[in-house]
Amino acid sequence: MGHVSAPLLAAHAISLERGGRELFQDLSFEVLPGHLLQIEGPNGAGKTSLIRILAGLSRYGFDGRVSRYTALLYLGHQSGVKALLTPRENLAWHVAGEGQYSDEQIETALAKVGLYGFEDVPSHALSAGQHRRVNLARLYLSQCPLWLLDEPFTAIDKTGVLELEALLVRHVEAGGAVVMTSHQALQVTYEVRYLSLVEGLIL
Amino acid sequence: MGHVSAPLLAAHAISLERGGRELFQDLSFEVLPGHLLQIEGPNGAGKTSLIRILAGLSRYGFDGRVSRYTALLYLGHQSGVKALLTPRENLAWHVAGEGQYSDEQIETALAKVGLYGFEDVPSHALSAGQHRRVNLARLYLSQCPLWLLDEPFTAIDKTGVLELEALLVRHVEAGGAVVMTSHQALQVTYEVRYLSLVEGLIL
Amino acid sequence: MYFDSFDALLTMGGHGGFVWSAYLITILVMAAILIAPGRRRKKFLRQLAGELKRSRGDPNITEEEV
Amino acid sequence: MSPPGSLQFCVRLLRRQLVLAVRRPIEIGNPLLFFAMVVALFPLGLGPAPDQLAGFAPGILWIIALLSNLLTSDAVFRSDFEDGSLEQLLLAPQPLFISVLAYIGAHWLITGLLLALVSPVFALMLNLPGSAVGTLVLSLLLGSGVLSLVGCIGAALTVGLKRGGMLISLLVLPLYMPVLIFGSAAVKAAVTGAAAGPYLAILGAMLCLAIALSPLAIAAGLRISIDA
Amino acid sequence: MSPPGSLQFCVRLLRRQLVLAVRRPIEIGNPLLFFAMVVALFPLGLGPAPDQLAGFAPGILWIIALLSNLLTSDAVFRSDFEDGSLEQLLLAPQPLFISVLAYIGAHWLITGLLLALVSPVFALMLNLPGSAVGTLVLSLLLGSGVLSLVGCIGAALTVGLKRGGMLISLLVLPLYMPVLIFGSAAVKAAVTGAAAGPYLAILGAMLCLAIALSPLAIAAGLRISIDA
Amino acid sequence: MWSFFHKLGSPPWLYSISGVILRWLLPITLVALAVGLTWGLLFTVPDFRQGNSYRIIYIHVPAAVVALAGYYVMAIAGAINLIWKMKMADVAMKSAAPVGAALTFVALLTGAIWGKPTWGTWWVWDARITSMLILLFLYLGVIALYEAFDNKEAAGKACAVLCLVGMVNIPIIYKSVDWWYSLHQPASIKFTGDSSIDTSMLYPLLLTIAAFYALFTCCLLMNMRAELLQRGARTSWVKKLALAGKST
Ligand code: HEM
Ligand SMILES: Nc1ncnc2c1ncn2[C@@H]1O[C@H](COP(=O)(O)OP(=O)(O)OP(=O)(O)O)[C@@H](O)[C@H]1O
Ligand SMILES: Nc1ncnc2c1ncn2[C@@H]1O[C@H](COP(=O)(O)OP(=O)(O)OP(=O)(O)O)[C@@H](O)[C@H]1O
Ligand SMILES: [Mg+2]
Ligand SMILES: [Mg+2]
Repeated sequence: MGHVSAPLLAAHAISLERGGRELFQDLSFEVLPGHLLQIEGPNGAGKTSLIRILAGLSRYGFDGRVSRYTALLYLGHQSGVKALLTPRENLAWHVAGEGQYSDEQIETALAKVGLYGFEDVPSHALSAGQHRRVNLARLYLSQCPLWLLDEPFTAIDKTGVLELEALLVRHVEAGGAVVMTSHQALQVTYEVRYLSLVEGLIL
Repeated sequence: MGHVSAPLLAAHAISLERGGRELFQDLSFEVLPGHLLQIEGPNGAGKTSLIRILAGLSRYGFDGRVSRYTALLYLGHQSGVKALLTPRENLAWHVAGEGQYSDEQIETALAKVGLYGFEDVPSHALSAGQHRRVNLARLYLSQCPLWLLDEPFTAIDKTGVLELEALLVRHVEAGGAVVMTSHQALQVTYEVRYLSLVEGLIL
Repeated sequence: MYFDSFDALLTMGGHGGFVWSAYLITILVMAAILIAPGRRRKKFLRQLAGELKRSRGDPNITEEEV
Repeated sequence: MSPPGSLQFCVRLLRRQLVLAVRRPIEIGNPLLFFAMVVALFPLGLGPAPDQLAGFAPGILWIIALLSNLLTSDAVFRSDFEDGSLEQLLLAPQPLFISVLAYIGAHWLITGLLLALVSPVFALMLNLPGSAVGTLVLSLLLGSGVLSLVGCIGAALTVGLKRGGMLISLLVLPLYMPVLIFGSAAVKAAVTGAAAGPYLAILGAMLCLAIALSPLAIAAGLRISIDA
Repeated sequence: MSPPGSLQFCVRLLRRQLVLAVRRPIEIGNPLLFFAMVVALFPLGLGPAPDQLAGFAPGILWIIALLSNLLTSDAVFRSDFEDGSLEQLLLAPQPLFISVLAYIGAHWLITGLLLALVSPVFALMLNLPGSAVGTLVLSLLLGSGVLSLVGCIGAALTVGLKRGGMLISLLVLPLYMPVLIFGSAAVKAAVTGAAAGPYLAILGAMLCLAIALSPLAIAAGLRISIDA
Repeated sequence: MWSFFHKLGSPPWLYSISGVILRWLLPITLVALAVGLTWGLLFTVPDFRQGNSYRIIYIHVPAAVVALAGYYVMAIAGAINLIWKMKMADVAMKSAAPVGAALTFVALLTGAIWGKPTWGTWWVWDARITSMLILLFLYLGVIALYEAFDNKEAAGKACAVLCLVGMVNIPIIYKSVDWWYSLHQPASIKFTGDSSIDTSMLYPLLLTIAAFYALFTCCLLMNMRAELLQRGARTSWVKKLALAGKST
């Protein structure tokens, strides 16, 4: 309580208008270590737009300011998995910017997302969910304290969702932070913070 | 009971092997009017492959035979929504093969999937869920008795899922049939049949 | 003036067609680039005024309320 | 409600393709600009001597028309394949080999026809004698039809390949060559004052053959590509 | 674990690009095949007189090299943009203007370098005198570097556009023209026995300028395209 | 000084000041154009070798000169947009492109028309003509790129990058084409003007060049005004203006 940890990310008065509609206005918040923040809202509320602004991928067209204090990991709607590379090669490249990982580390991470035996299959021969899992394997290796995840559960089966939720909780318990969107409620015992974007939406 | 209605679709001893793994073997079943069939299985079980075989999009590389007795509507992982066309134009084209629909009918269908006010926005300016909804609007217009839906709930928000479920039930109650895949359990009061593809899967 | 007759002015010693068409095209293009932006601006203002009045439902709106 | 006839469906598809093209005017202007710029490349590469250029103008113009047809034909089915529209077309009750005529027609209208209509300007820039311009336009009109039909076969066969890239050029260029030979021969004949009629007649015959056969090949190619 | 240095990262990226290219051998073979087939088109279109062709061989070879560079440069960033890999590259801690060197390098290796190495074969097909072949290879080596660097600027600016189509050709062809002029002039000088050195020196100077400036433009272009 | 820059960034101020400038500049431009063109067309002595076709110079050269200058204006505005993130520079760049392209087109067309009586052909691959054609492509490239983006802010940045690259290239293109032509074409066709130009021909030419510069400025400002309004469609000053019903 007495100790206030430094924020990993801070949004200052962000407003966004797209296609003539105010999506959100004067949004200010901080993401501290240990936060598990779920951005909520119906389709078209502006969740993806907000998370791209937070990640720094959108730099024009909004008002306000975002301060990032740490390295972040962003997983978006698109998976970034190259069809011609195998899961092993894909994952090795995904984490290449962060450090040099050994082949065992890569294999372990792939096994953790249920791709044991698929390490060397070209990725275009994977199912939709397996494709997505290659991407998620990155979470098992990443050193980034802050994760920005846009609908990470898409196409993942039930056991996969449970495992992923457990991973998110482990990450925030270890002092990391997660900002995510999802249309499914999280089934975790950790305290989830919500950021609702429903206001201002005319659907 | 005494009355046996004619099947809309029948699969005769279908077996499929992909990438050296038996996905399913000797699968035989019939889809009758009133059936709401959910194909279940973890990621990579072969749901998408099966549904494409049923639709007639995959014609080689499997054993067995599929008999189709009626017009069918297939919605796959990809949406078929053209980024440069508006939802109105997209939907009008999607149903163009079935008949000539009036502009009001198109508008009503779009309104039913929550796209009221977005009829004339180019589709690339829609969110992921709205994009998907353009596609789903087709279900409100279609005259096809048999629907084959591959993960129709992807990217759809909670209320959207409820509405879609209600639509599916209305369709089967009116004598249609639905074969679908989803990783979420259906929350309907109608009798759902399950086809589980878990067997033979080494995940 | 250099030319002593109207006819000489038109024919310009056989080069009249070239010279006059060059000048004509140039003047047309200049007129186009001079007129287009003004029209675009006025059309936009008219459209916006119409939209604003429609959304207020009051044709006699004063400037203070904007 | 009964499904529309295949011809009516084809017309709607054609309209959709043209709307898509018009939404990006750049798509329409592009083959023309490409043509203009490649026309400018030749004097830069070969030297600006006007009489030499004039001798080569028929060949150069036809080669560029062929290239710009080739380069645009790769995209005919690609975006529809990638976003799933093509699957839906296959499942539609209307026969596929009629529907594909709409794709070919749209492609021809925005590359072949347009190019043929503006080609006189480029012909003047390369000092082609004015007397040959009519034949040039006519030969391009007929020939580009064949090119579009043949190009779409290549496009249908390669659309399912991840980054098939320029594979299509390998498939269709050999088939383009007869068109090039007769097309440029017609223009050359007109330049030298010989009769261009026979060459144009051959181009016309090729067009008839292509119209009869290629829709079937394209439809088969699309079914295979979707399945792969 | 500390992030790898930007140079090391760039080398890994280069390796990845090359692996991707090798997975589709057709991608590598393609510029060559395109080159070969267009070389074959010219005698067909222009008429096969050998002495005339020889005079035009430098220009023709350079024009084709330029076109095949142009056609492949459109794809440099496209697939990475479409599947989200480019977003990840932007978020990586390594500076983007160094990482893009890997894309350019891979593109040059599989189009520019390969084409330069096999160009003697095509030169012989067009009756280019043997004494000019060395200069041809050298001028292609230097010039194609500039072409790749400039082409990638166009690719970066247009990658985010839905079916920007051939817009890239409009953007970069004007910038390609000086390279074409000096490249073909060098070969022509070698054919006539004049000194090709000065032309090659100018190409070298252009290459230096392009290496210094274009990574910055490409990085800026990519950031803009991701945002749009 | 700083307050001036600050004001430059304010759309309403720019809108009103440009209105004031235009009220003076536009009539002056029109008068200068009318005087210069009639002078050239009716009152000068014809060239002793080319005869009356020489009169095309009074539109051809000013259009060519201003079109070239227009590209630099555009590129500098682009640089300001990229470096200082000034939105007004973006507006200026976008507004300059169509004007420059139109003038380039005029230069090409009048040149082609001039070529027919002088050289006997509509088109030759002369160095200046070729580089002017390339300039037209550069302009069209900027316009097309701008139109192809949906997000206009991104479009402005992308075009700014393109303009800068083009600006580096223009001297290179010009020099290389010039050199290329002199290599191929040893002085068989030569502009008459390089040598000496009679003062009676020079004065109207200088006047039309000045008038074309003024014309460019006017068109630029008017385009900018239209653009300012469209970009500020949701701001109160534009709404006020729309409701006031005045269009000045
Ligand atoms: C399409 C054809 C043509 C184009 C694009 C063109 C382009 C240009 C350009 C860009 C300039 C300005 C050069 C500078 O200020 O450095 C210029 C100047 C000039 N042009 Fe043309 N030109 C064309 C045809 C002609 C023809 C046919 C003639 C006359 C026979 C001609 C005569 C001149 C003269 C006399 C000047 C001014 C003299 C000078 O500054 O050197 N041009 N032209
Ligand atoms: N083109 C292909 N070549 C070889 N194997 C393939 C190909 N496509 C899919 N497979 C394999 O077939 C299996 C089934 O794939 P399918 O897409 O049908 O799964 P799914 O049940 O739909 O999974 P998900 O829930 O992830 O969508 C997967 O294990 C995959 O590896
Ligand atoms: N490129 C664009 N141009 C204009 N408007 C856009 C653009 N992209 C998105 N929008 C609009 O912005 C709004 C928010 O989109 P966003 O993708 O952020 O929604 P979301 O909350 O992620 O929705 P979903 O749950 O469907 O993924 C939508 O209403 C959409 O119409
Ligand atoms: Mg979203
Ligand atoms: Mg699936």
